[in-house]
Amino acid sequence: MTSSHPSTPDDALQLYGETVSSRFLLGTALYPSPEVMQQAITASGTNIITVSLRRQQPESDSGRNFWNLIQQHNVKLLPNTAGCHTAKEAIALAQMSRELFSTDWIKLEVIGDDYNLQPDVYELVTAATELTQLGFKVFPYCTDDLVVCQRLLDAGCEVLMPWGSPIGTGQGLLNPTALVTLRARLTDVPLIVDAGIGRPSHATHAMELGYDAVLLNTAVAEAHNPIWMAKAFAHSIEAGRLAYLAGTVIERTQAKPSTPVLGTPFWHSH
Amino acid sequence: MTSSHPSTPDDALQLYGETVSSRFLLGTALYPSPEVMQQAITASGTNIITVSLRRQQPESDSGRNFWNLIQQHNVKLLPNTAGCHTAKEAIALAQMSRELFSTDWIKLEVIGDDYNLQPDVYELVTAATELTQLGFKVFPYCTDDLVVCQRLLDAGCEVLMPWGSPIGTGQGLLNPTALVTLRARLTDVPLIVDAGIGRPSHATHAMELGYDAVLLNTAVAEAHNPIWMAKAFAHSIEAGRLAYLAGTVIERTQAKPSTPVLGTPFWHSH
Amino acid sequence: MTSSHPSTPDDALQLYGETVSSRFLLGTALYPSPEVMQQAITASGTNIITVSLRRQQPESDSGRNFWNLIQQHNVKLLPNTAGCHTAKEAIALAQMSRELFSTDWIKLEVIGDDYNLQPDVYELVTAATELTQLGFKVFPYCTDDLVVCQRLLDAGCEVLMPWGSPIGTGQGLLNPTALVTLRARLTDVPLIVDAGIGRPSHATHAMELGYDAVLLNTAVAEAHNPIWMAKAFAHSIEAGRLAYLAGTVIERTQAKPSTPVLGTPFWHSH
Amino acid sequence: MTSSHPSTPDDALQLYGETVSSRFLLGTALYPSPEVMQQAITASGTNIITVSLRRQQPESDSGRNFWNLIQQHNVKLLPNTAGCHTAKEAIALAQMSRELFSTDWIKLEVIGDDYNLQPDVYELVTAATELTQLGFKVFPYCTDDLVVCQRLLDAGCEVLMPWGSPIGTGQGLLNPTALVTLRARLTDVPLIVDAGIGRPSHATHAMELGYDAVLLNTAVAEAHNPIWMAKAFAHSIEAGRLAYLAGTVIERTQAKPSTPVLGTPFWHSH
Amino acid sequence: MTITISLNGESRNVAHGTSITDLLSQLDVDSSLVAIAINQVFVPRDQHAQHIIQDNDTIDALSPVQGG
Amino acid sequence: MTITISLNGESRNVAHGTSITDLLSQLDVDSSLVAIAINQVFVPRDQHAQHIIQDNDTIDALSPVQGG
Amino acid sequence: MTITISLNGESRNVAHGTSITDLLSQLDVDSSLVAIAINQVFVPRDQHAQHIIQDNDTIDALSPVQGG
Amino acid sequence: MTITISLNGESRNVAHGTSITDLLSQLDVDSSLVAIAINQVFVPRDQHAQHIIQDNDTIDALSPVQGG
Repeated sequence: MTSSHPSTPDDALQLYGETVSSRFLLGTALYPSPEVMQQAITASGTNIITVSLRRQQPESDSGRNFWNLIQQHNVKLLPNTAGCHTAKEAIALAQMSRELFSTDWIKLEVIGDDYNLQPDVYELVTAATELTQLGFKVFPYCTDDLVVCQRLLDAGCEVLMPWGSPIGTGQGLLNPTALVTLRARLTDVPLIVDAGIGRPSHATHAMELGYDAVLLNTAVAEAHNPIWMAKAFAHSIEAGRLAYLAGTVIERTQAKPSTPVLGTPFWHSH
Repeated sequence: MTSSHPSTPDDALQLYGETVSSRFLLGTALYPSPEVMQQAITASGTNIITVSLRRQQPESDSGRNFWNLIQQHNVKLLPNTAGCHTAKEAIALAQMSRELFSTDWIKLEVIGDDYNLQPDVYELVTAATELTQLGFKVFPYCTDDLVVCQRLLDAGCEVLMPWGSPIGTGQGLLNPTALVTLRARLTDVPLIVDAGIGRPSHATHAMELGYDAVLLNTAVAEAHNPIWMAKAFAHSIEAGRLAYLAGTVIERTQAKPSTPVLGTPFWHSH
Repeated sequence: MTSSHPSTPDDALQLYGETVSSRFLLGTALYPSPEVMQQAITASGTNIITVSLRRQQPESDSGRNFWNLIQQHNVKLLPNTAGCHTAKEAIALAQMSRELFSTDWIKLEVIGDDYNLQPDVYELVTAATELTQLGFKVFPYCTDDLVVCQRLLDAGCEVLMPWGSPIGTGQGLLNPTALVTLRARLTDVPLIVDAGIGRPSHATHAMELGYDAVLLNTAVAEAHNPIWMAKAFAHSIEAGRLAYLAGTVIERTQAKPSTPVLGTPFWHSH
Repeated sequence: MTSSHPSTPDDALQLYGETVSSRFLLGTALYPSPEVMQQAITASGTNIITVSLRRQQPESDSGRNFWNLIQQHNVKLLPNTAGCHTAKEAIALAQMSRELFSTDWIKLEVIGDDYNLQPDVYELVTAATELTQLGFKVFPYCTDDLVVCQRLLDAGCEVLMPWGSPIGTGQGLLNPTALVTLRARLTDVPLIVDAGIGRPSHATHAMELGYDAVLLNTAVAEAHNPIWMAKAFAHSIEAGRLAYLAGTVIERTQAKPSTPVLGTPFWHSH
Repeated sequence: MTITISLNGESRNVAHGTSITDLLSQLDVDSSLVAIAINQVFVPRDQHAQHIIQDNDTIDALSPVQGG
Repeated sequence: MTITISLNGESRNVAHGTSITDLLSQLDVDSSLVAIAINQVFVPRDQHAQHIIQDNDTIDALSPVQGG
Repeated sequence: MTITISLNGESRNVAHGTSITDLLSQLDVDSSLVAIAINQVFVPRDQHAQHIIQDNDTIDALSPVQGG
Repeated sequence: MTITISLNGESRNVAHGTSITDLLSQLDVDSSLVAIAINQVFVPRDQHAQHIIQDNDTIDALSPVQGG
């Protein structure tokens, strides 16, 4: 490199033709209060937040208060299909989300197991195929299975969101080798690690591997101080991205001095 | 927490009575050019850089050029004793450094093995004891051995710098459990991970464990783009520090939904 | 426990109604010579070896020599469908194997990617469903995806063979957490780790997690001394099985003396 | 290799000139009963058991019962200095052990911290030096620090016993990289992993790395069934040793078929 | 004459011939923030007025909430 | 008159009306150790005599080998 | 006239001029399974008869136990 | 008359009675950026003028460099 290189890379992410500057997608659930949620969104610098639909509760206001809060942020909405177990359910919920949130983006979750909350890779592909045909821009929450990912691309997905570990566990990247394989084989599609990130170092690691972005919620919302944690993750994701662009050194098994060896003092004495 | 909490913590580090705002200590060796070194120092935001002494080479200018370059940065110098194998050598080199660099700070390296460049924990304690008596403020490069660390504190050290892995290997934290033990037992002494950090996620991890700062050189200087990498590490260290202060969530083995379960649509159908 | 407990547990494995005493399934490929293969089979103590079908090569003898060799061992044959990429291919190959090897056991491989040789979980379920209907006893080579495994059980499989890591890589168990989940959720079905085992400690680990058996080939056949390595794996699998039955101690983070503390000599001196 | 190679290697271990056939050293503490201890010793196949000295308790019989029990096994005794915190204490206790147990073998423990029960590497070297001069054959319980190990060799030790993790924690090998370095650099000295082994796979791993033997106690004595667990560890240690001798395959990152690719059926179809 | 439907998982009687629009007006909701599926099939807002609810219909009326 | 088939991936001409049994007898193989699929469909041994090979058939004739 | 010693951590009075052998005979122990250190210095068995215990001596009398 | 010293690892003859200051002036160096140890013992700058180099002295003359 030469000194004419810019001190900061020009590096925007395209998702279905939209350009986003932040590589941190943030969930809106589980915060101790709406105020903290809003401060965390601001602190995170995110351009994209996830939202959902639920049955009206008697005490609720049809979500008006939540709706008003999120309008105050200049962010794109990514509605999810959390809680759906079949393609049919997910498709209906996606359509309802499109109507209410006025976006054709959909985070497609089709859960196959209520204990580990993992995707059902069969229903997922079915739903992704149909939703794409219905004009949706599908962000599928998927596993790290390369063949599954290829089927999702065949179904028309232009973004993939493999899990790091089960939702809400904070275990980080349980199988980095599988994630490395995905990245190596799917060089042109944006890959977002979704679910399981617990600490900023997990996010940094994912980004160092070449992942394009990170989506998380619990790790921020349930931190003791969600606002500082949102900022922590923002830094961690930026760190990992810059490291990927800067070209990380290769691990060695043999130590190697950093201080010059030439001219070492007292050298005759050994 | 309440919304009156500041959005950024007030959080400075004291090292031998000096307050530093950056928790990133950066080495000055191995850069592709002096210009890149200077840009990396600037990009890192560091307050402390490490330097050394070597025998004059015929073609050198007594280090005048290097000396001038580092004067341009508003940073504290931390001279090292790299290459010393005995307490006697290290003590002599520390004194020479104090004279030339006009600082009583010394990064004390006493190498016990030329292949893994690890500290000699016997000579190290001897040197630390004598240097403290000579008025030095010793930053010992040490192992993660709790008993060794306690001896160094007994010797008068007020900062400890355990390794993550051997110098220049970039292997990160080889024994996080030992580092956790050090942190848990030595609650009041600044602990800086020195050596072996290869990627920003390693630095984030160290800071998440409660380490106070990180010192590294090779991972920045030998990156493809050292300037971006310096910035990457700055973010990663800030990320880990904020996460430590913000209170990381606990890992679970059981998945847990982030989106509310109450009011899940289509629920009757299962 | 009391001293009347047997010094060795009574512990046989049932696979599709057949009782096997060895929990080590061994492949027959890649050995330096047929003699070494035979000695390795003997040294392993296996009851089950895997075999395959291939197009006749001009120089071959229709596999007569290989056929004769394997008849000399008192082992069950488990033919595989290695190399098949579709359910259709795998079904045809399974039927050909049944005719030639006179067994309705089939190790069902349907490869979804030629680089990582992973299962295609879609074609796999299709093939397993049809083969079960055709009367086969299917041993599916599958991933560690719980939902996929449940579909295979729904398809009629009574044994599952999740991978540890990609075939021939020797990387061991890349995602132990996923394997633990499978074992915890599928308590009654024999689970065999197939593929990726590189060292005996990997096999011991799998068995400690409660896996019922291990299938491998490369790690033995390509060892410098396959015969000793076959014996090494036999011991490692027995070790892990016994440990599972004996009830492994729980990891502690705090040290705990083994030698009695009561009556420690010189105690007054501290 | 050729088929004339023996099916089992000729492989005995020399410790201070004594030949032992088992590479499993077993502790005698913490068993649910003396009978179980005896059965576990038998099941383990060990040639060496560790013992200790403690102040007489009023209700004890001067250790007569324990003494009689261990005489029934054809094993060598390795007395330890558990609980000693200084060289002086350890030296006195070693001498008392030599008198009572009639052996100049001593497992030298000098504890530097009561919480992690780690060695005090300073007192340890002092004690090892003096005990060697007093004619003892010292088996030092040490850390994985190469420089410390070299000092112990300089002190006259002919066997080293680095820890895997803190005593009684069962965490296994916390720093395999350090253990690999020790083995690579100290090629001629018997190395025994002592402390922290929790599961047979840990022991197999240590032996695969080229360690000569394993010493443990808690993992057997506190297993639900210590007798089966003793046998499990015996197998695991044999497995790891055989694997080391047999030459483990190298890990690959790329999958590689075991079944021959030549002659793959249906090949035209892709 | 009434029919019985399931609304958000709870049984409810409504008059025969009730449209979705009618139903929403009977509820104390902000219909601009409610989306409707009947028997797990989405019914777009512009069909709410014409769409007549049938006996035994299972209706989900959903509104925005926080999500992960 | 001949037809063209693919046998184990290689093109080959055989007489019109050739059965699988005929084909195997033309090859220097131990037919007891060969299994047959035509166009990726298994043909059991007891049908080899009657099964007449068609023009453009793709035939796999497989034998036992080592496997993993 | 007596002196005060510490035996295995407990204070005890013994007669002036008591040897180790004397002390062990006063205790109900199997002296063949007891080793002695005084003030953290080992005293071999063959010196037990001559070695006279001094006022304020700290004595450890140890016996075999299980160990890890 | 000369003595022989080792300067930064290389053998060198200097005149009997040479001080450190003398030596540095003979070299083409910026003495403000050079620190001196003789036989692995530091000699502070304010002693350079008085300190007379002895036969067989081993001298390290060090200057600032980059370090890790």
